[in-house]
Amino acid sequence: MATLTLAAALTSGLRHALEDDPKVVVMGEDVGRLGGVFRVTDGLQKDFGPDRVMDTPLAESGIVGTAVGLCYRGYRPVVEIQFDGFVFPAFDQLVTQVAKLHYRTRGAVRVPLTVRIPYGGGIGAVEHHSESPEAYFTHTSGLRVVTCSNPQDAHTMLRQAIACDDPVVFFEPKRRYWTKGEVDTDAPLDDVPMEQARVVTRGDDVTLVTYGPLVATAVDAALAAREDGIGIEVLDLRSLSPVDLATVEESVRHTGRLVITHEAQQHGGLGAEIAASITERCFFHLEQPPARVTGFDVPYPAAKLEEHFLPDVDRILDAVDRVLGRQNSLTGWKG
Amino acid sequence: MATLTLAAALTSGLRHALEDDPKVVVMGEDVGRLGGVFRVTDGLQKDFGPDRVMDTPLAESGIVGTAVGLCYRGYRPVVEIQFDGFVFPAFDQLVTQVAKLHYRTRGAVRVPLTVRIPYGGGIGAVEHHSESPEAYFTHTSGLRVVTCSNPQDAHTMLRQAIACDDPVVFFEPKRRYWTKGEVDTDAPLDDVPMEQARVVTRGDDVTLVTYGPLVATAVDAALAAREDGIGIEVLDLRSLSPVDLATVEESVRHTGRLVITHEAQQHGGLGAEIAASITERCFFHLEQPPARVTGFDVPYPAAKLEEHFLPDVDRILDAVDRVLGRQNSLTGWKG
Amino acid sequence: MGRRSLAVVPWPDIGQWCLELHKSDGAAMERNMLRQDVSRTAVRTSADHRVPVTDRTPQEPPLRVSPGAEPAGPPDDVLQLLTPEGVRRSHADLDDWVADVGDDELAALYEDMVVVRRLDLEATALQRQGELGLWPPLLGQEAAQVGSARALRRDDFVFSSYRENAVAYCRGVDLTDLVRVWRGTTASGWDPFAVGMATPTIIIGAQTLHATGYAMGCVKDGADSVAVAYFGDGATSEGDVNEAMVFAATFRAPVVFFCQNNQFAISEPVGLVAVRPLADRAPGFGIPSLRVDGNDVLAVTAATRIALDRARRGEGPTFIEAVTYRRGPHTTSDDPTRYVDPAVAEEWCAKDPILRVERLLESRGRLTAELTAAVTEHADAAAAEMRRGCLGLEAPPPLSVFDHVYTAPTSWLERQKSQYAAYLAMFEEA
Amino acid sequence: MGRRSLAVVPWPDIGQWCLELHKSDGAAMERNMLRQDVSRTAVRTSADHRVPVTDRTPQEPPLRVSPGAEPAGPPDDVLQLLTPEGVRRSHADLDDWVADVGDDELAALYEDMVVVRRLDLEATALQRQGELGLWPPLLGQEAAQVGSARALRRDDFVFSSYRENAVAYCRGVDLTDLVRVWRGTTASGWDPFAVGMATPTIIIGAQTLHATGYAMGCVKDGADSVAVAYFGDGATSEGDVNEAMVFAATFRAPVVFFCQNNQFAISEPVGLVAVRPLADRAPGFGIPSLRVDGNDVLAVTAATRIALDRARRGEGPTFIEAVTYRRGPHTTSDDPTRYVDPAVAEEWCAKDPILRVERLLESRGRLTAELTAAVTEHADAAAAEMRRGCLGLEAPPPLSVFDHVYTAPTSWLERQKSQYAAYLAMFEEA
Ligand SMILES: Cc1ncc(C[n+]2csc(CCOP(=O)(O)OP(=O)(O)O)c2C)c(N)n1
Ligand SMILES: Cc1ncc(C[n+]2csc(CCOP(=O)(O)OP(=O)(O)O)c2C)c(N)n1
Ligand SMILES: [Mg+2]
Ligand SMILES: [Mg+2]
Repeated sequence: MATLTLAAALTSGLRHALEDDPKVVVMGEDVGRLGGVFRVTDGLQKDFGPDRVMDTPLAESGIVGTAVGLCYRGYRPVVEIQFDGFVFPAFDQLVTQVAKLHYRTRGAVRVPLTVRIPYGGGIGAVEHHSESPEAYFTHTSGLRVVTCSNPQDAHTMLRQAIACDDPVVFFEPKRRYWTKGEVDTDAPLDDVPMEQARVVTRGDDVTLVTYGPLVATAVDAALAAREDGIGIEVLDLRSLSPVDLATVEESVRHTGRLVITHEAQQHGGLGAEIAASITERCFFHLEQPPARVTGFDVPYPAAKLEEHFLPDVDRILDAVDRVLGRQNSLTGWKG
Repeated sequence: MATLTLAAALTSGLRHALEDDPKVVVMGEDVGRLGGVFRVTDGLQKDFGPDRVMDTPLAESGIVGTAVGLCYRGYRPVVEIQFDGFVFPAFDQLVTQVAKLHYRTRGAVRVPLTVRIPYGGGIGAVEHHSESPEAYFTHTSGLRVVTCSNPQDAHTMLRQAIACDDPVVFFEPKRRYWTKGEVDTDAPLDDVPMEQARVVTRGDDVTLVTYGPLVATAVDAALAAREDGIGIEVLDLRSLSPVDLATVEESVRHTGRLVITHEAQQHGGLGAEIAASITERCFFHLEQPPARVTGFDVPYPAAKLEEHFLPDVDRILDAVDRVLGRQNSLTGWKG
Repeated sequence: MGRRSLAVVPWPDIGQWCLELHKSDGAAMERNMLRQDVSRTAVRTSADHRVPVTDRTPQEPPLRVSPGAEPAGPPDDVLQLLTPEGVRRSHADLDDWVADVGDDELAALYEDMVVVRRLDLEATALQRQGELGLWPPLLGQEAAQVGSARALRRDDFVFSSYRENAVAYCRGVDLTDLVRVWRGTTASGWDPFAVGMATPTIIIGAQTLHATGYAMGCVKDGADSVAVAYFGDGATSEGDVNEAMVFAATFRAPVVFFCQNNQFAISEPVGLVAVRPLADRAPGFGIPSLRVDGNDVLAVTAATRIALDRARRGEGPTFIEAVTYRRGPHTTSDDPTRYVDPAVAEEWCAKDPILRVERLLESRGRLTAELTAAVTEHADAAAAEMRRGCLGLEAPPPLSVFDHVYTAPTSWLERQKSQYAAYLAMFEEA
Repeated sequence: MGRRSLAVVPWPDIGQWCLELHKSDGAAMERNMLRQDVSRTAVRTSADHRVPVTDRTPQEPPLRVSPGAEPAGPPDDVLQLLTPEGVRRSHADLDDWVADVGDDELAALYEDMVVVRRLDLEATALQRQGELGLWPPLLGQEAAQVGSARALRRDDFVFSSYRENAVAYCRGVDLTDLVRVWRGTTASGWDPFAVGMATPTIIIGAQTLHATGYAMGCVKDGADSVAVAYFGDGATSEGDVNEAMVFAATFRAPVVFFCQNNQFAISEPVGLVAVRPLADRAPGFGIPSLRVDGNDVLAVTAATRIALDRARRGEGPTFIEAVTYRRGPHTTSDDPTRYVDPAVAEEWCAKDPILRVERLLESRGRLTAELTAAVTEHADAAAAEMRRGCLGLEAPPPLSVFDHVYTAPTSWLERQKSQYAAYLAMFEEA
C-alpha cells in the first residue's frame, strides 16, 4: 500500500503493464522525454527506452492509426491523447477502424489498444481543454469506455484496460489527478471486473449515478444530504460502455428515485441512456422521473463561466430535492 | 406542383438555392461532372459552372475546413459527404470548428454551412455505406441537425438549411431517394419552420416518434395497427437538434404511450434523449415506459444481416404491443 | 464464360507515344550511374534530383489543373522495362532487380495476370447477374498488382484498399473469400494472418497508417518483414496518407507505399488531387519515391523489389507510384460514360499490361499453344471455382449479428441478443 | 515593469556560424537570375532545384532523426538579409522586395518588435501574478511575426494559431482583446472582421484549411486579397495542414502558408515531425516554398511580399518556413528545462531578432537616444494599457453561458436557460 495521487497511480499502472508484458508500448505527443503534459508517463521513457515509450509526431489520427498497425503485429499500444478536445482528429480511426476491426474480421483481428484521454473541466483552462466527449464513444459499438474516480481504480483499471483484448477508451478525470489515496499495486487484477459499477455510499432515498470527476462531488452531496436526513446511494459507474445497469437497477428498485450527473452536455449524453434504460427496466418502481444534472447544451464555455456549466453539489442537491418531490428550483417554474 | 423523387426534390432545392443566392456554392467529391454518386447534384455544374459547383479533392476534413473558410468570406457552402460512414475524417472540423465558431466569437463569425449526408441502411451495401451517425451530431452543441422523409420536405428543408445562418447537418435518407411525391417548389420557405415536427398520422393510443427513412415504415405500422383497432400517432421529427419536444410532449400527454424508432444503435442514440426528456416532462402521463426500437449495439452488419439490424414494421408493432401492455416478444422473457 | 478474357479486349492501333524515359535525360542518368549504387539511383529524393526518374526539364511553377480537367496524358517519365509493343528495354537501374525473371518466371506472371483478369471479369459478371451486390473491377491494373504482390515474401504484410483483389489472389486468398464481402455475407473475407494481408479498408487512406504501424512493429521485433500499403491516386489527398508518410519517415519504418495511380478517384481525374506527379510528394517527407509504368509487370516487380530491399536493409519507407489506368467503372454501380474520354480510354487499351507480356513471350517463342491452353484452363477453373464458392455463400444465422463485437460477451449485448432471440422465437411459434 | 525588455535579455558571445547562403550556391544562383524574374527565382519548386534556396549539395537518402533527438542545429540554407551581427547583406532575389524599407521603416519595425516583446513579457508577468490563466510566449519570434504581418494589406486575412500575438498586434487588435481569452473571460478576443484576422485556433493545423477556403473565396470574388495561415513546425504533421496544401494547389488559392519553425512542438523537436527541412514538403504538392531566417525581419518581410505578390498575381499558394527559436516555455504551464539544451538556447540568444536591428540602426547612426526613449515609452505605455485592460476584465454574467450557441434562440436552449435562471434565483431569494 502506498499513498499516491491519481496521476501517480496511473503512472504506476503503466509501469506495471510495461513490466508485465513486453508487447505493451506507450505512445503519444510529449509522453517521452517530457513525461506527458500531466506527467503521467514521467520517467517511463528513461526506464523502458524510446522503443517502448515513444514520442510521436503531432497527429492524432497518425497515433491511433499506427497503433492499430502495431496491434496487427501483436503489440498492445497505450496511446495518450493530450486533452479531451484533441481526440477528434483521431475520431475516424477510432470509429471506423478501432471499433469495427474485430467485428469486421469476425474475430480474426484483435485491437487491444488503450486510448488514454484526460477529460473534464474545472481547471480554468482555455477551449478544448475541459470537455467530456465520452458519449461519442459510448455510442460507438465495439469500443469499451471506462473512467476512474480514485487512485486505486486509476491504477487497477488502467492495467485491466491494457490487459483487455478489446479497445478501451480510458478517460482520466484531469481535475482529480492530484487527488491522493491509498493504492495497493499488488491487488489482483480480477478482484473487481473493469465493467462493474461501485456503490460508493449507501442510502435509501435516492440513487445518484455518476462517474469520473463528479464522484467526489456526488459524495460531497451525499454527505450534505445526510445532514438533512436524506440517504443518497452514490454509484460510480466506472465502466461507461458497457454500463453495469444491473447495479443501477438494483439500487433504483430500492430507492425509487434516480439522479444522474455528468459534466458532458445533456442532449444525448450518457445520462439520457441511463435514464431511458432504467425507465424501461424499473418504470413501476420509480416514484419520480429520473433527473439529470449535466453540462448545458452549449459548447464548453470560457473558464470564467465554467462554474455555471459544471454540475456542483448545489445543483445535484436541487435535483435530489426534485426527485424527492421537495421544494426545488423548478417548483412553480413555467417553461 | 410536380411529381419528383426525393433525390430530384433535393436537386431542385439546390438549384433554387443556387439561383436565389450567388453566395451559395456546392462542393464535394464527384458532385460536379458526375453529379454525385446519387446524382443529387446532377446537372448543376453544367448550369452554374465549376466555380459554384466544385469537385473537390478526396479529403473530407479538407472539404469541411475549406468550407469554413468560405463562410468567413461570406459564402454559404453546401458540402456533400458521399456516404454516412465517410463523415468521420471531417469530424474534427465539424465538432471543434463548425459547431463552436459562432459561440467562440460571441456571434462575430457565422457559419452558414450545410453538410449533406446520405445516411441509413437497407440498400444492401458494403461497410460504411449504411450508417446512421446522427447522434454524434445531435450531441454536439452548436450544430443543427435535420432530416427529411418525403420529397416536399427534402426540397423545402434543404433550402431552409441553406438559408439558415447556423451550420446544419442535413441527413438524407438514401433508401428513400427514389420515393416519389408531389412537390410544390414555390411553397414559401417559412410555411413550416425547419425545427418543427410533423404529425403524420393521428392516433389516440400510442405515439410513435421517428424520422428520416423510418417514417414510411412507421406509417406502414400505423396502417397495420389500425386494422387491429389501434390508433398510432406517427410523428416525423424532421429536426433532430433541436428536437421539437413540445409536439412530442403534446402527443404523449394524449396517448400516454411512446415508442421511438431509429436505425442508429440504441446506446446513446437519439431515442435515449427523447425517452429521457419525455419521461422528465410527462412522467405522470405515461402508462408504460417509452420503448425504443433501434439498431442493435453492434457495428452496422453485413448486408445479408441488415434485415435483422434494421427496425421494421413487425419490430415496431411488437413494441407497440409492449407499451399497450399486450402480449409481445418480451412477455415472460427472463433477461 | 469459358473463353479467355484477353480475346474480348478491343485492340486499337498503337499510337506513336511511348513510355521510354525521355532521351534527353540519358546523360544525367549515366552520370549518376557512376557514383551511386543501383538501389539508390533509381529512387528519387528531392535532395538529389539528378537520379533518372526525377531529372525533368526545369519548368515554370506548376500550372493549376482546374477541377474537372482531363486526367493527365501519357506519362513521359515513368520507369519502364517492357514497352506496350512487347519490347524488353534495358534500364541500368532496374535490370539487376529482375535478372532472375527468365521466361518461366515471365510465363508465371503472365498466367497470374490472365487468371486475375479472368476472376475480375467473372466477378463483374456475377454482379451483373445479381449474385454480388457490388464489385470494384481491377481491369487494366493487373501488372501493378501482380508485379508488386509477387515480389513480396510470405512474412511481409499487405494493407490494401478494396480494389486489390489481384494482390489478394497472389497472397493466396481463397477464391470464395474474395467475393464474400461483395456478396454481403460478411464484412470482410479472410483471416489476415493466414495470408499476410489485411482485409480491405474502405475508408480511403486509413490503411496506410496501419501499414506504417505494422512496420514500426517489425523494427521493434528486429524482423526484416515489410509492410506494404496499397492505395489509389485519390487517396493521396487524405490526411491519413500524409500522416502515414510523416510517421514512416520519422520512425524509418519498413513500409512500401504502393500507390496505383489509375487516373481516377471515381469520376475525379488525378489532376484534381495533385498538380504534380504523385511520386513527387514523398521526397518532401524524406521518403524516396519511384514512378513506374504500372502496366509493365517487370518494371513494377523491379521497383517493388528495390523498395522492399531498402526496407529490409533498414533504410525505411519508399513510395512507388504505379502509373496505370482503370479501364472499367469505379465499381459496378458507376457510370464512367459520364466522365471518361473514350479516346483516352482507347489509348490505354493499347498499353494493356497482359498483351505486352504476351508479345514478349511470343517474340521469344514461348507463347506456345500449350502455354495458352494451360493458362486458359487455369483461368477458367479459377473462375468456375470462385463462382461455385460464391453461389454457395449463404446468409449467416440471424443471431450472429451479435457476434464478435467484443472478444468476450458483455451483459449489455447478451441482453439485446436474448431479447431478439425471444422476438424471433415469437414468429417460429406462430 | 517599466524597464525595457531588451535590457534583461542575456547576451552571450556570438558564435562563428552564420546564416548566409552557402557560398557554393552562388554560381547556380546567378545562372538563374538571368532567366527568371525575381519572384520566381527566390522560390523553390521541386521541378527546378537550381533556384538558390534549394540548390543543396546532393546528399544520401535522409537519415532518420530518432525520436527525442536534439532539434536541428543552425540552419545553413536560409534566406537572410540581416546577420545576427547587424550586417545588412545583399541578396539578388530579395533586395528589391525591401528596397522601400529605409531607416524610418526599419525603425518602425524595430519599434513593433520591441513593443510586442514588451507586451509578451508583460502578459507572462500577468500570468505569473495570477491575472491570466495561461500565456503562450512568443519571445524570440518577433521578427517572424512582425516582418510577415507588416507585409500584409488591410484587406488580407490572417488565420493563426495561439502564439501569433505579435501578428494580432500588427493587425490592430485592441490590447485588452489580446489577453481576454487567456484570462478566461471569453473563448476568443476580438471581432475577426474588424481587423482582418480570425481569433486563434487551438486545434493544431485546423486553421490552415480555413485560410485555404477563404483564399478560394477571394478567387471567386475576383479580389486580390490574400489569406495567410500561420502555424508551427509541429503542425505540419497534422493531416489538415497537408490537406490544405492539396486544396490550395488544386484551386490555386491565394494563400500563404507561413510556418514558424520555432524548433519545438511543446517538448518535441522539429526533427521528430520532419526528417527534412519543412520547406521541402510543399513543392511536392506543387507549392513553391521559401526557407527564411525567421529572426531576420527584413528577410521575412521580403519573403512574405514575394508570396503575397505571387498570390495577388494569381500564381497561387506559397509556403514560407521561417526558421526561428522559441526562447520561452511552450506556455506558462510548461517546464522547458526538461527538454531544452541550454547550450542551444544560448546560441539562439545570439541570434536575437531585435538586437540585430538595433545594431544595424546603430551602425547607421539611427539608434539615437530619442528613438530608444520613444520606443521604450511606447512599449511601456502599451504594456500598461494591456495590464489595465486585463485587470478590468470581469467574468461575464452567468446566463451569458447560453448566448451565441446559435444565431437565433432555440426552444430547447431557452428552456435550459430559463431553468437555470430559476435555479440562480433560488439563491437570490435565500
Ligand atoms: C473517407 C472516404 N471518403 C470517400 C469514400 C468514397 N470513395 C470510395 S472509392 C473513392 C475514390 C478512391 O479513389 P482512389 O484512391 O484513386 O482509388 P481507386 O478507386 O481509383 O482504386 C471514393 C471517393 C471513401 N470510401 N472513404
Ligand atoms: C489537434 C491538437 N493536438 C494537440 C494539441 C496540443 N498542443 C498544443 S500546442 C502543441 C504543439 C504545437 O507545436 P507547433 O505546431 O510547433 O507550434 P508552437 O507551439 O511551437 O508555436 C500541442 C501538441 C492541440 N492543441 N491540438
Ligand atoms: Mg484511382
Ligand atoms: Mg513549434
